[in-house]
Amino acid sequence: MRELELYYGPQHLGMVGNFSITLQVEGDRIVKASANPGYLHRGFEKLMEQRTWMQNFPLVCRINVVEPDHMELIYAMGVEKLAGIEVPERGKYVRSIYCEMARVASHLFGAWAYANMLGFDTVAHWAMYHRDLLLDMFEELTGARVYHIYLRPGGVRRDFPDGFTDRLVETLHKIGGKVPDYNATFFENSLFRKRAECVGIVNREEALRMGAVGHTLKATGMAYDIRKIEPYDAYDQIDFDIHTREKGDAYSRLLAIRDEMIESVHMIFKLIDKMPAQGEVCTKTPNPFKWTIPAGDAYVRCESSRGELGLYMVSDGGSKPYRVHFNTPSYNHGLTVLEKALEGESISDVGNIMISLYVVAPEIDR
Amino acid sequence: MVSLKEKLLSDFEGLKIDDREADRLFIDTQKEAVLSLLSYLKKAGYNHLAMVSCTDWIDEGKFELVYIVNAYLSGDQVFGKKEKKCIVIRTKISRQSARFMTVMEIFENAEPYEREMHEMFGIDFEGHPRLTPLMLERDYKIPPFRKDFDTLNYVNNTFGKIPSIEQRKEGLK
Amino acid sequence: MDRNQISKWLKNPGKMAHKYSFHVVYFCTGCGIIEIPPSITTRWDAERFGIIPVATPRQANLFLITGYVSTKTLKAIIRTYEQMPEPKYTVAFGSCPINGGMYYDSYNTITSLDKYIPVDGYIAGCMPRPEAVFIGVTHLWKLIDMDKADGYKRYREDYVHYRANQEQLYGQMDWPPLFPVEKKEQANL
Amino acid sequence: MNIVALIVSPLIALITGLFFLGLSRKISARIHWRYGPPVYQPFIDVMRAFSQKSITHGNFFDFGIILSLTGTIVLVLFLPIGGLWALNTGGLIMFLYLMLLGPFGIALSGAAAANPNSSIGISRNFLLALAYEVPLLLILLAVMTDYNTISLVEIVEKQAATGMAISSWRLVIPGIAYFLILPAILGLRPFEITGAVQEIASGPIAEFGGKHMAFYTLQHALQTFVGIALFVDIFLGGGTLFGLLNSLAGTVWVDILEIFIFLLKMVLVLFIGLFVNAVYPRFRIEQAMQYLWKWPTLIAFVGLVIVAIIN
Repeated sequence: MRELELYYGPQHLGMVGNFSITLQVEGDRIVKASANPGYLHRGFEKLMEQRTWMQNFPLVCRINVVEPDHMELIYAMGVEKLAGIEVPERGKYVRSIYCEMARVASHLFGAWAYANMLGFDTVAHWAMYHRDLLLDMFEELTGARVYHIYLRPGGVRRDFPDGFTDRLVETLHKIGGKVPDYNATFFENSLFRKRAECVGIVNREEALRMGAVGHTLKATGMAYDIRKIEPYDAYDQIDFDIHTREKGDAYSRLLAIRDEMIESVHMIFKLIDKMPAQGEVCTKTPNPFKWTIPAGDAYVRCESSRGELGLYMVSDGGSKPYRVHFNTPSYNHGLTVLEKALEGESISDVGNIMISLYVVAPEIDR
Repeated sequence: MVSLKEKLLSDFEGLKIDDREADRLFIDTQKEAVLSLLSYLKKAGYNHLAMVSCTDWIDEGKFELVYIVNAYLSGDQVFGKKEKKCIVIRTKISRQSARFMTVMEIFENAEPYEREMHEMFGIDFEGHPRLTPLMLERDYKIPPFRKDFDTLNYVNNTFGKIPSIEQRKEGLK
Repeated sequence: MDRNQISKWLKNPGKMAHKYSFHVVYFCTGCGIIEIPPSITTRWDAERFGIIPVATPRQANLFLITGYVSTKTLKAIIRTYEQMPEPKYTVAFGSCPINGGMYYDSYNTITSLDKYIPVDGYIAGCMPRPEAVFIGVTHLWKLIDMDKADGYKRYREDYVHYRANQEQLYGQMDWPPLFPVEKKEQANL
Repeated sequence: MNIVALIVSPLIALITGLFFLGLSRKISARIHWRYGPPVYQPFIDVMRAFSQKSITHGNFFDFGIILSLTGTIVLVLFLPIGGLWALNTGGLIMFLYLMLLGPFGIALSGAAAANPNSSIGISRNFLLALAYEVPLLLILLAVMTDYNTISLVEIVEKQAATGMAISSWRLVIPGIAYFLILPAILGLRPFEITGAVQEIASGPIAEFGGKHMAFYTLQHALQTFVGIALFVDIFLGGGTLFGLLNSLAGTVWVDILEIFIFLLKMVLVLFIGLFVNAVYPRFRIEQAMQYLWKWPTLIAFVGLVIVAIIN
């Protein structure tokens, strides 16, 4: 059969984000796939070297548009580590709640993308609607829908408004009440299982070899989660489970995401219950225009909704970072794992596999 | 039980190890030792290469390559309570002849990172199968992440020099 | 909204049909794309006004350039724009396509989009909320009514200059000109 | 009568087909908790597409889409719409062959466009057609054997006398089989494989713009109409409704009312198809073929055997 070169993206309905894959296809089978990122490259790490420590917050959240909050968190953690700032107790809880909200919103976006990819309009619309409800909570808390810039070194920008937690719990109950509906129409739909099961298999050995993190690894039965291994913020104060699946295919990855989402909602409830009622949410930091941070380097990491998110930051003692390097989970998934997972699959499953690996293009390009 | 730091110090020469931080071990090493150090650590359980990074110390005329390895652990697994969770290996190479060995044989997922280093800093990794452009499509005289690359200057000289359509029209008359 | 005024439909059906049948190229050029799913789904439902995303530029007549444009993307944008059949409209999101916005000093994002392709309107905000997108569309309706959404006409007329700008950025382009370009007319600045 | 029917029946088919497209968008929107576009949205889309300049990829590109459209119009002429039919000479077998003309024309166009997505879409289109033609043939054979005729018009007339085919116990099994393949004929999910936008960028029509797109939309509307109308004609008794109109026999009203009832029945079928459409993702092509050759074929075969034994 004739080999054909097919450009999948960047202008393609099945492509979430500005990303492109060059496929060598033989009939309907993919012989070789090579990812072609860079459509969203803005040189963030270079730009951040030219802005002060505080000025970088508006930039850093724009690295990942789907889930900007963990980007803020990792950068704030890096600055805190270099400058030796401690976060007050209540601030830690607020941060954790905020990040778990972001995780739920991000996973709902993922559900939209996945459902949309398989032509599952109904579920896609529901998921996007429920994400919007959560974005409303973000808007109430931070004043913005997508880019919140809520975290800062030493804590958060402002405390929860009055009655916020009640409204948050109400919203989450509203979303959680629809989980049976989602299960019936989406996760346990026999046709959907036919599409997603045994597709894009990444087994444990391969996943470890290729440096997979997050739910790609959790779907192979490995409970690798930074929140457990190296607890930050308030995650060591509460109990939570890490849900794993065994098979490592697209379906297991999706179920791992679903379970993590439900667990996140429970975590928010636990965090709200345990949160100190009073107290500061932010440590005072020096005047941002004159703020210098002692020389040194730090590697910090947290668990974003797609897996381990790391930041290597170097300070030379000045008012600006000397070098910032983000290690984003999509980088590995999109460039190494995706290419391997696509080999031998059918063209119909390119989007399917890509979304199940949760590749977010701006995060790769930075 | 001998700690990892002591083991490393006895097995390798010329290591500078900083273990002040709670969960991190910073190792400064000669560039020759990096590959053997990485495979040693992989055997010791640090089987996940988190990232490869690079810092441009322009005043010293050196590039500092940074390899960060950690261990794949399951949630409740305890990895020798005293051991550090992340190891940061730093090594310096010359800025003029920026070349180094690829570590892909040890950690396969170093591939895109090294490709990016090649593109952004102009470091050649020997033995890397495809050092083709990853992100960028344009040619930059100086690789953009080097400290002597002035972005604002570049922007003004390329994008700023392009006239608007109105200016072009006036130029016609 | 004058979708129900039959007299207008009889007077100028083509224009009215363009107003109420925007088929959008689904091209995630930047971060503004994150607000497109909310605006085409349940909460805001752009399909009320006939706005739906379509798969290929050939079937489309509206191009939403959602945010900053990197040089690599610009190439794809120009190709996509040239593939769209006329009449076609372009709307850019946020401040980044206007003058670079917060990426004013980024070496890989262009600073003004309208040097390379014509833009009919800009929607302010980073990123524009779905409401802002809708307001942008209503403004586009007004522009179409007044015949001021003439980006595609400008592109045809001034193609020499647009092509010259594109070539100045990219050097030799790897696809032929859309409209005939006479070399002697080419102005070099 | 015939001259009128020759003009009126394609017109009815076109208008109702477009309305059905709009209606399906509206209904899906309501299932998605949305308000949805107006039902006349496809008319606006077609007008818009006609007013756009289109890019052609050679003569075959133009010829293919026109062949497809005319083929489908001819198909409509053979189809009794209530009491209205333009040509009653053709039989079901001929109908089956004409049904291939629509996909064939689009395939011709798509092939001329030389877009890799188009060629994948075309191969999927033919595979899918191949997959549903087998059970469809068995179903039609059962019906033809039972009514002892190959003429669509006679089938409808016999149903007018004896009641809907689907209510007779002999034909209920082929009816079920037809219903199972109906989404495949209409291109609804789970069989929305040919023009899967997220996978192959709307497949054969990836290069269609402007007037070509308008012609395609019209063809698609007609195709939808034909797919549903065939079901209504064969199994739901066409425009008859339990002999309710017998009292009006002989007047013009019967003709008009029959058309009306016919369309009503079509809407009903469309609704059920849309609900199926809303709760399923799409198949992969090989899964679709597996499914179509397994259950609908089996059921249709059983139905045919039963009918054959009885006659």
